[in-house]
Amino acid sequence: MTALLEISGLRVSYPGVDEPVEVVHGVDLVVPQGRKVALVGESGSGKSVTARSVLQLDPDATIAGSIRLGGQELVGAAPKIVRGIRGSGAGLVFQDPLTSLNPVMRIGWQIMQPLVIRGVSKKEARERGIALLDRLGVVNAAARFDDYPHQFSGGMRQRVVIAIAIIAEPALLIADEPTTALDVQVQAQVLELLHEVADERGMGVLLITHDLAIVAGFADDVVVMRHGEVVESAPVDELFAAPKHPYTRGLLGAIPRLDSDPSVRLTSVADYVDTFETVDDEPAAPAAENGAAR
Amino acid sequence: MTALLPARLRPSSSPRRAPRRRRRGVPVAERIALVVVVLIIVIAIIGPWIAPYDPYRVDLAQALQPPSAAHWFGTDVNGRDVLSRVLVGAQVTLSATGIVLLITLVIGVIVGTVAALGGRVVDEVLMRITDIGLALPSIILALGFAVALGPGLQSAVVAIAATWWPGYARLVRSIVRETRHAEFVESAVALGVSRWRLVTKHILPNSLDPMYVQVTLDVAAVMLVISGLSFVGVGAQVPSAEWGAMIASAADNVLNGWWALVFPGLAIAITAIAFNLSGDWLRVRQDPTLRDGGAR
Amino acid sequence: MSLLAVTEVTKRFAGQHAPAVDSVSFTLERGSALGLVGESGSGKSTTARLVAGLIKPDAGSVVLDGTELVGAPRATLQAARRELQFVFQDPFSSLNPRMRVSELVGEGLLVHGIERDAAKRRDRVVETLESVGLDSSHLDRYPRSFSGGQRQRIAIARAIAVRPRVLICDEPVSSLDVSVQAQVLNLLGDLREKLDLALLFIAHDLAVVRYLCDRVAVMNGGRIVEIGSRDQVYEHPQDAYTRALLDAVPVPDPARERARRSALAASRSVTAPGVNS
Amino acid sequence: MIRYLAQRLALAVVVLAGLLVMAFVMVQILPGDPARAAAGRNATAEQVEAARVALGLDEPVIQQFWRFIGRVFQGDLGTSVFTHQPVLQDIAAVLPSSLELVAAAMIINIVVAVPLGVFAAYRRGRAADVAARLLALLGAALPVFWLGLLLQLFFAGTLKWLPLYGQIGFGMDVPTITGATTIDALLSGDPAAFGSSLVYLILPAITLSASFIAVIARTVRSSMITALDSDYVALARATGASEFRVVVRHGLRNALIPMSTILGMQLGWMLGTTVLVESTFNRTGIGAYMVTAVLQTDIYPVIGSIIVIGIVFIVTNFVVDLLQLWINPRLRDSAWVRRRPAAGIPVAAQAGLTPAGSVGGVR
Repeated sequence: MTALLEISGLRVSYPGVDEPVEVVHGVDLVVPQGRKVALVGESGSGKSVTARSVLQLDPDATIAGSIRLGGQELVGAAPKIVRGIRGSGAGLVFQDPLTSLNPVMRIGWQIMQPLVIRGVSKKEARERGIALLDRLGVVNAAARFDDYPHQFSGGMRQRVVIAIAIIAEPALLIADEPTTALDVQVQAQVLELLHEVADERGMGVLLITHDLAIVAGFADDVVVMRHGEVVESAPVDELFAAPKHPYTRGLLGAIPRLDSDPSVRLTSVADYVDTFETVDDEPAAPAAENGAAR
Repeated sequence: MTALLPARLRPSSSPRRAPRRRRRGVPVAERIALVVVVLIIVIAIIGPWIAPYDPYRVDLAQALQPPSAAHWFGTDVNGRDVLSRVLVGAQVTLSATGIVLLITLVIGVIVGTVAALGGRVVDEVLMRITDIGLALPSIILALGFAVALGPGLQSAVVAIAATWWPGYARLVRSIVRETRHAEFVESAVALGVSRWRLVTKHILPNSLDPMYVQVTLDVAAVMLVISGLSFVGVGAQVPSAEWGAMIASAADNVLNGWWALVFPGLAIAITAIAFNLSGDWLRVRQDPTLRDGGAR
Repeated sequence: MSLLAVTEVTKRFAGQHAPAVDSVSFTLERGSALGLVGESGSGKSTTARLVAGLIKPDAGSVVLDGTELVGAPRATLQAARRELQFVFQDPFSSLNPRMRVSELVGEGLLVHGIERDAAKRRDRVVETLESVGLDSSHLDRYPRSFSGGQRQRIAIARAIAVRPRVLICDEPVSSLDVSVQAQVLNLLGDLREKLDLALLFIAHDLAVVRYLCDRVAVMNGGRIVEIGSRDQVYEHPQDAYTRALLDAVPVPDPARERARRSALAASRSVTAPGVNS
Repeated sequence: MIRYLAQRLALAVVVLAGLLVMAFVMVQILPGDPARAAAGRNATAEQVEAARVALGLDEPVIQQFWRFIGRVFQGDLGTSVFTHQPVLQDIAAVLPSSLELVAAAMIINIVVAVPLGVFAAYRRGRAADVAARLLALLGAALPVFWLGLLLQLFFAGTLKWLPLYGQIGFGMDVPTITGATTIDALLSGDPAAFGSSLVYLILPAITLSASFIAVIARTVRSSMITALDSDYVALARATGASEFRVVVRHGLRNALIPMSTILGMQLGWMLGTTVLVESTFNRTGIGAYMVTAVLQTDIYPVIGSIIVIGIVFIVTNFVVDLLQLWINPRLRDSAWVRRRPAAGIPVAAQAGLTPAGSVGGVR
């Protein structure tokens, strides 16, 4: 198994008030060819920042360390190289299908775009777009190809977003909370679809999520992040059967599940590790002062 | 306690660009602007006492003197000291502006609140009235009022106030409507809070902040209309030291008495810039996404 | 007699074809917890607001402890609000940003004339804060200096300060992180027991409802499609929609999920591609 | 789509009706006696009375109002006491010159403001952004007429590059065909006159556009920033689209929606601001015509001008509403329009804090 994506010692920082603030502190992560890796963490864990730094989409971010995609080093690479891998090296699916489509552009145009900018003829791009949309379960794909995003439901929009992400046949798909905004039934459909499409095309998947339950059915490997660091990474069965890190144990114990005894009290992460609830707008010092979560 | 960090990592966990220009406290330009605003208000109050000459005394022998030690801003075509007139004019221009904004604010808040909290019919009627007010530039409507009331600063003030309030009513209405549907207001209703307490304690305090900003920003806009009306001869009349009227009387001598034109205009421009910058600063400060810690 | 009886409540919003809530009926017993689950747009939040009197229903009746609330005079409704309190989904927008914690939590005591004396009111506020895991050091702070979990505790304190008998919670944990969510769920369970509270708990997460509630109502398209005890609904769902919903819920257990996927794939190969919505 | 159109049309009609009511009320509250004014200074009491009956002033107010409306729809806006011409005829003679000025200013406005706004958004916090902010600040603060005079002082007085004021060079004359000097010069096939009239148009047009540029630049900047920060732009980038494609096809296309609304309103406001600019530059036009009329207490030209400018405003904004249909596909979906909470309010007013005051120029 060769590594498709190899992140090592990744540090990401943003310009702060006085000095840059580091939000990802040396993350190591590997996505092998054709495998599905879940990057799990709560808000503020840096999981999204880590995933996005692969495509270097945030011009404000300062990235250090190493990100190799298919052997190609991306940190410090020329903008042209980075742009070259966007779409065809790695595709991206966002959390909110309502905001990730351009409201004034026809969805067909948006699906074709990755191909058209790579020199594929419009006719062929259109055919491939319709075929892909059809494959993704959009009924009457040819007729709906020229619709606008607001004419689609949330679940359908997310399929369109997936089509945009994979039409240029990337080797890696980065899915950033792809189902968080969806209802549970649609979530199941979309996850299943991602699963199938990834297997068909032999794509590696990096799934970013806060939901350990969907990880169980989707991922081969799991990486758990907290406060910008990786606390544990293991194959999925191992992680769920015998979580090593107390934080992971805390997370697992905090999830209400359909197959557990409801009279057993949920545990909380705080029962396992020292926590303070991060306070928005007031990190460091005030958070300590507020540290009253129990 | 300013921190960009958590804001970009918040719920969607998609890093958004945080506004770049954020520093501790008040930025330099805005700090200067606040000082200038205070200075201008002080001048508007004590102007007549610090003016070196009688701003209205005509002395044709002294006409169109360039700036000098005796007359820092020179003299106008009637030999009046421009500096004295600018100082006294501050009072004329700013008090007229203040009166317009006060009337506007009162009408706007009342109409806007009634429209937002009253029934659908009330809302519809009031808003259609404001539509008409907004469909025409103030200065055009003000000309209409001026022809009805006769030229003069008072009629200019009445005219502008009469045409300016719809914008405020619109603003108040939209903010109050938004606040009314905020979850904390619903929460107060669910708690059993009385209607009066709901409006005075929950809705209005959370609605009026943008109004202060708007008033600050509008000082410049209203001042420009007043001086514009005076400039074309519809507002303040001849001997008045209103800044726009001063520019009007200097306009015929653009080429041989620039100072009589430049200084009152600078007074308008500086006042407008200072108020606008202060307003911008207020706006940034009250924007909840930008607001820093610290209870008020 | 039930503490709260909702009968045939219907609400259609202007400009919409179908009613948002369509003849919904249920009862809530003293000290019990009823979960109202459904997907977005199922009408569950509207139902909660109708029961709380925040929206007026087009038809139907809501009887709280023998008193009809629909069409009741203001004073009756006002009195009922002391018994029936509400916790909102988003603790970032449901607390007035200009009020201190002491005012927020004490407001109910003030407006219902329960504790007119300021010092005594303050004591009650502190007592309530302590019951939700906060303390008197938080009294003079504004909501913005608290985290999401803490704010939701404040919102709960605000609601229970007047000692209501019914607490309506509209998705109270859906905007919180998993670890904080567990704490708030446990807090609600504890309070229910301690204060003999009846809970009407609205959620989209079936597992959360299962953890907290002893009875469950499943909503779809404005109607209750199935209602019953926890075991009944979760173990032996009668309605097809309920079953589909339950099937879609992921479980944090890799082996089970794999089994479910292969079962799904088997059934998929027989029938046409899934629902398109 | 039908719903949207009906909504916008209804709004336009309501505003027009309100405008007419207001104009009528203004005539009613005017001091002095229109009958006496019509009869002339030295008229006898009988003559005044006759004029009153002739003007219908003895009838009830409601009846007078309907007569007023009827006259307006027949194009009768009254007669100017001073020019002794029907007001509509006067306005028809001067309006094209104003429109010519407004068109020139609008071109400058768009050509300068749009690129500036785009650059300011793209290079946030850097030179282009600072320039845009500075321009916005000055645009909102410099009195239009003062700016005009300063430009005269500098470009005509000191540098002597451009003429001080007027419509066309001394000694040149073009026949009045449309009333807009540049077009008349072009129509009469006189290139020298055309060049001269263009040169005379430069300073007034710059002056008129100054305060409007700032607003458009700011609008474009803020909607571009919203677009550039959005997920769909991130997604476009993530598919490997070039920066140009991202900025222009994704960003600018979305920025057009608020921009077109504000440009539409600005056209009306610019026509209003000609009051100040035409006075400063001694040009003919509806602004100058109004000022003269006000100073002579000549009622009907003022009211007539208000009606005409109001109609221009209403028509422009309706056209912009139609244009929005093309730019914003969501408006073609009646369900979406219905769901949109405040469909009756111009997008500009919904966009931010500032209501119409942010449109620029002198309100």
